[in-house]
Amino acid sequence: MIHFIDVSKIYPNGSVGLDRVNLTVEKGEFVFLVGPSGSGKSTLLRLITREEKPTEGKVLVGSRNIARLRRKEIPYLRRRIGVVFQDFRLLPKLTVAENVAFALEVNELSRKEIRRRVAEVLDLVGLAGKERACPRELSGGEQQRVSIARAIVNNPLVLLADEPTGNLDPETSWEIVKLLETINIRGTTVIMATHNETIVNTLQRRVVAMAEGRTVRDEVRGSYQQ
Amino acid sequence: MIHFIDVSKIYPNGSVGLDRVNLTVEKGEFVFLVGPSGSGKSTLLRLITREEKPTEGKVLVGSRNIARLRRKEIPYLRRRIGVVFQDFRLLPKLTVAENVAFALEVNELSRKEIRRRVAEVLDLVGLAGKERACPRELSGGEQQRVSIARAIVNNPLVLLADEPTGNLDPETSWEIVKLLETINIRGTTVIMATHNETIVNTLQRRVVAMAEGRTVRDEVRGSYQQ
Amino acid sequence: MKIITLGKLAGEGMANLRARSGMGLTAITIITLAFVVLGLFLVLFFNLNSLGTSLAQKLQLRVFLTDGASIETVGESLRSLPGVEGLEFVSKAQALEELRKQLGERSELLDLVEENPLPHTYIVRVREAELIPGIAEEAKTIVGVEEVVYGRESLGKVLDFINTVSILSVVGMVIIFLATLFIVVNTIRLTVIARKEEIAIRKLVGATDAFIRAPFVFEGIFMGLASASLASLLADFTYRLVLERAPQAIPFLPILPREAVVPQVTLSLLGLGVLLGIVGSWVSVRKYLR
Amino acid sequence: MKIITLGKLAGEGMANLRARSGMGLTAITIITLAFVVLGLFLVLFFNLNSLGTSLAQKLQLRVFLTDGASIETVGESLRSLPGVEGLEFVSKAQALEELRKQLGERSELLDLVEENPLPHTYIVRVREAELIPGIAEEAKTIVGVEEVVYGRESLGKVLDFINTVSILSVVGMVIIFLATLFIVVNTIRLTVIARKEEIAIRKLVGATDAFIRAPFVFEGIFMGLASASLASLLADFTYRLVLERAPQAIPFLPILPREAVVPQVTLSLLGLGVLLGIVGSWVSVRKYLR
Ligand SMILES: Nc1ncnc2c1ncn2[C@@H]1O[C@H](COP(=O)(O)OP(=O)(O)OP(=O)(O)O)[C@@H](O)[C@H]1O
Ligand SMILES: Nc1ncnc2c1ncn2[C@@H]1O[C@H](COP(=O)(O)OP(=O)(O)OP(=O)(O)O)[C@@H](O)[C@H]1O
Ligand SMILES: [Mg+2]
Ligand SMILES: [Mg+2]
Repeated sequence: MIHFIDVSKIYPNGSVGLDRVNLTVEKGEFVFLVGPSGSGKSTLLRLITREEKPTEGKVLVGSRNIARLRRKEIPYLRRRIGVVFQDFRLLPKLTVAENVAFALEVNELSRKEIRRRVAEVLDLVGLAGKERACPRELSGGEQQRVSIARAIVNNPLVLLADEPTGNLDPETSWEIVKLLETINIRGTTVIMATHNETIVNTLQRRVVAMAEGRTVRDEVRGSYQQ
Repeated sequence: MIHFIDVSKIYPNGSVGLDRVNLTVEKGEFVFLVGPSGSGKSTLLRLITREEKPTEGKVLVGSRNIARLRRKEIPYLRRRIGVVFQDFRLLPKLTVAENVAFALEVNELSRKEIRRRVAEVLDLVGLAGKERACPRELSGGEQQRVSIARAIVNNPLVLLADEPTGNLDPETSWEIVKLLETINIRGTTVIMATHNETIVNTLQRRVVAMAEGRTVRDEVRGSYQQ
Repeated sequence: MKIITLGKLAGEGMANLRARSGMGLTAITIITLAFVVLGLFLVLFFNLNSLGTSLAQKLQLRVFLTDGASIETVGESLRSLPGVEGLEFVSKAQALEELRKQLGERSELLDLVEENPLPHTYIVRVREAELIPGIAEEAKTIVGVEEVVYGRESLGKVLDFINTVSILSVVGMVIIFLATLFIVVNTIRLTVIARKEEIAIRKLVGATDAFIRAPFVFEGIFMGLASASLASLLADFTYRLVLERAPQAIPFLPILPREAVVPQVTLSLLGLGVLLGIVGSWVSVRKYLR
Repeated sequence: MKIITLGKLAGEGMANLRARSGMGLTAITIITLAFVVLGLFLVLFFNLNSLGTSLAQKLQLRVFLTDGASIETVGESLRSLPGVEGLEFVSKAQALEELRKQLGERSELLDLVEENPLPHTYIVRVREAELIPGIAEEAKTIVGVEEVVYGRESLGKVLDFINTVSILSVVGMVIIFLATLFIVVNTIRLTVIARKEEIAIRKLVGATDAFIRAPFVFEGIFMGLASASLASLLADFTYRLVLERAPQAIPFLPILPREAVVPQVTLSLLGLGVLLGIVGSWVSVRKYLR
């Protein structure tokens, strides 16, 4: 479903983000992206959302080469991709429900439809009852759940998570990863970049290891270290 | 050297940052601050730098109650405290040397003195030779070293580190913690808030555990979990 | 985009303005004031234009006839000169009457005069100010014409001056428009920066450019319209103040009545306000979209 | 703070301005233009003031004597009236001469007059415009006075009008000053926001408020001074343009020479520029220091 074909990304300042990467992720997979700092994990994810354009090569999402996407088409690509970040990126002035509804508004759904879907997805991530709370009033783990809810409320094909547990204590980190697994089991492809050794080693999922912009290891039931 | 006496911090929106905390850190100690997200670790550190004022209680640094500090005196307090963050907080447009010199300029030292001290401290953190590089061109670990260099270049009494390894891979995290240990051995008090179980358990230093704004555990040779 | 969404985004623009109300209000106040000055420049401009036209219409030559010349023949000749629009005949008697009026109290002086010393006169209306000197020259060559008199350079200089002030007032208007545009851009840019995070998240969840831009465009339009409306009222008020005093104070300068100026100014300001809002917000958001 | 540090921080302010040069230049351009308008308002204001003063000085009554009245006695009586500053005597003959001048070409008319019909006249200078009607009434009661004539209300109305325009021009200046202040504040605020991170880090490593504020204050002062200098040149140029045309075009309005206006305007603008820079930067940084 996602194919990187000979993709290189050189940033304008000359630093190498990706160096001839080839990678295929099929529908329904759960992939850990690991590697030292600066190895290109975030760059790889940013190419999928077309936050960056590859310098060379093709990035296929579905069957389209999104390197060739016109500006106008980008929003419609992004509605099919959910993204979760280490720092949650919630809007502090909106409530939990509003933060999630935010992602639906751009689709111009009816109020009723929005309310139904938000309730459904908050229930899924275990935040039913916290609709009216503000991000400030929530623990880090709860905030990350909100941001996951926002990412999946549009029923995306794929969920990208860039170090979603970097700001969380080990226990909370586990809860989040379990939630991602649940979402994966319901059919969404998940790609998660992480430094968390314990989680990667325990979960025994596909691991793609990167170093200096290249994929250096790809194991179906991998661990953090070689 | 640092004393928290019955300190409470309630934020304007009503959330409890600290709840009657009593804590003493002596000169030359190395303290890990652990606890789940929202337990008050960052709040505690922010009270030491007077980024926040306690709602109740006394915070002594040296022998002064800094809760009573006048606005004008705050800069002079801060020059005696070094701070390191998870996200490095380097200025992207300045070189490594300039980022470190930045902290000396506010002291109005001579150019020569500044150059001497910057060189000295970059040598200490193992970045000799990278003076002219820009943060972008450095790995995450190297960037964190720069920010540590900036924090210690003023010879502070105490170095505060708020999850300094949250963005780093395990290997790099270790390098950073080793560096903090080196700095500690040279006489600087170090307080580090962290979620990294492996590091806390391996290093066997004093551990202060927090939960819901209180200190719930204080062990001289502690580990992450009870 | 659906109407309901558009309504929602307009509401958001309004909310933005209210949220940063300190700045929003300051901006509106200052744009209003700037618009008042702009409006007064417009008023000045309209007045100068009408003044110029009316002065130009008054351009006239006075042709004095020699005693005993044939009034009709000279009239024919004058009428046939190119550029002449019309003639008015003033007889010796009428001319004396005019002088009597001009002298006012001291006209008794004229009673002492035995014979009317004034000549028959033709007042010649001319199409354009530039033609006057040429026509005067030609008129002088007509048999029966004693002398030709006109405002010479002085009128031309007045027109010149009116022109200069007109141009300056247009320049003034452009300057003020640019300044207000800059204020709108910077005010909205501050809102944009304050909502940078939100814009980034919006983009991430798949909002189109139009969707992201709309609240800011509405904010700009609100700002422009509010300022323009207030400014129109203030400009009207100021103009009335001037109108009350000017006619007696400077009777030699005709001033346009309110009805001939205020509606145009109001419409112009409202139009400019909307334009300002749209252009200003477009410019300030653009950078954060690409 | 050490001089060398101050120099460094000034350099930083300059660098800020250059770094965001697109905006810095736009801001300077617009402030310059606004200052030109401000300068022209100042020029207008100075001119109106001088015009008002010179008109007030020309306030005068004309007292006509009956034929055969004692010139000296009437003079004494007039001089003793409160509010009278001085007298000037115009004899019958001088009055006729004056009239002759006024009539110009047609003064031959007067040659037909057998006897000089004009009266002896006293021109009375008065301390304040308000006193004129009272003095006129009293003068009429003096034996030997035939009639008293003065500009009646018309002069008062001119002064009223000048006053109104003066006030409007001051209001205009205040508006423009506020607008430029707002532009400076917003421009610097954008720099401040762009350097928010840096300010936060500076605070963290122990920079004093003055140290953090200095570059922005310098940036503001540079902006103000640059704009004021350019604007002074442009205002001077514009004033010369007006001076070249105005005297012939509107000879009835005296206009101040360049030397009497331009230096004051330049100094005022430079002063305002610095003030603007300081106040503007102070306001825009304050929030981020708190
Ligand atoms: N916007 C950018 N401009 C220039 N260079 C960049 C940019 N973003 C990343 N880079 C460079 O590209 C390389 C890959 O960076 P990337 O952020 O993808 O690594 P990463 O694996 O996500 O690292 P981390 O674990 O620290 O998040 C690095 O050398 C980095 O310096
Ligand atoms: N600026 C603030 N305003 C209001 N509430 C705040 C603020 N900062 C922190 N809090 C609240 O204070 C409590 C303690 O937060 P703090 O950031 O100190 O926790 P922490 O232990 O550092 O958590 P983490 O591990 O997520 O960094 C939390 O409930 C948090 O919501
Ligand atoms: Mg990354
Ligand atoms: Mg924290």
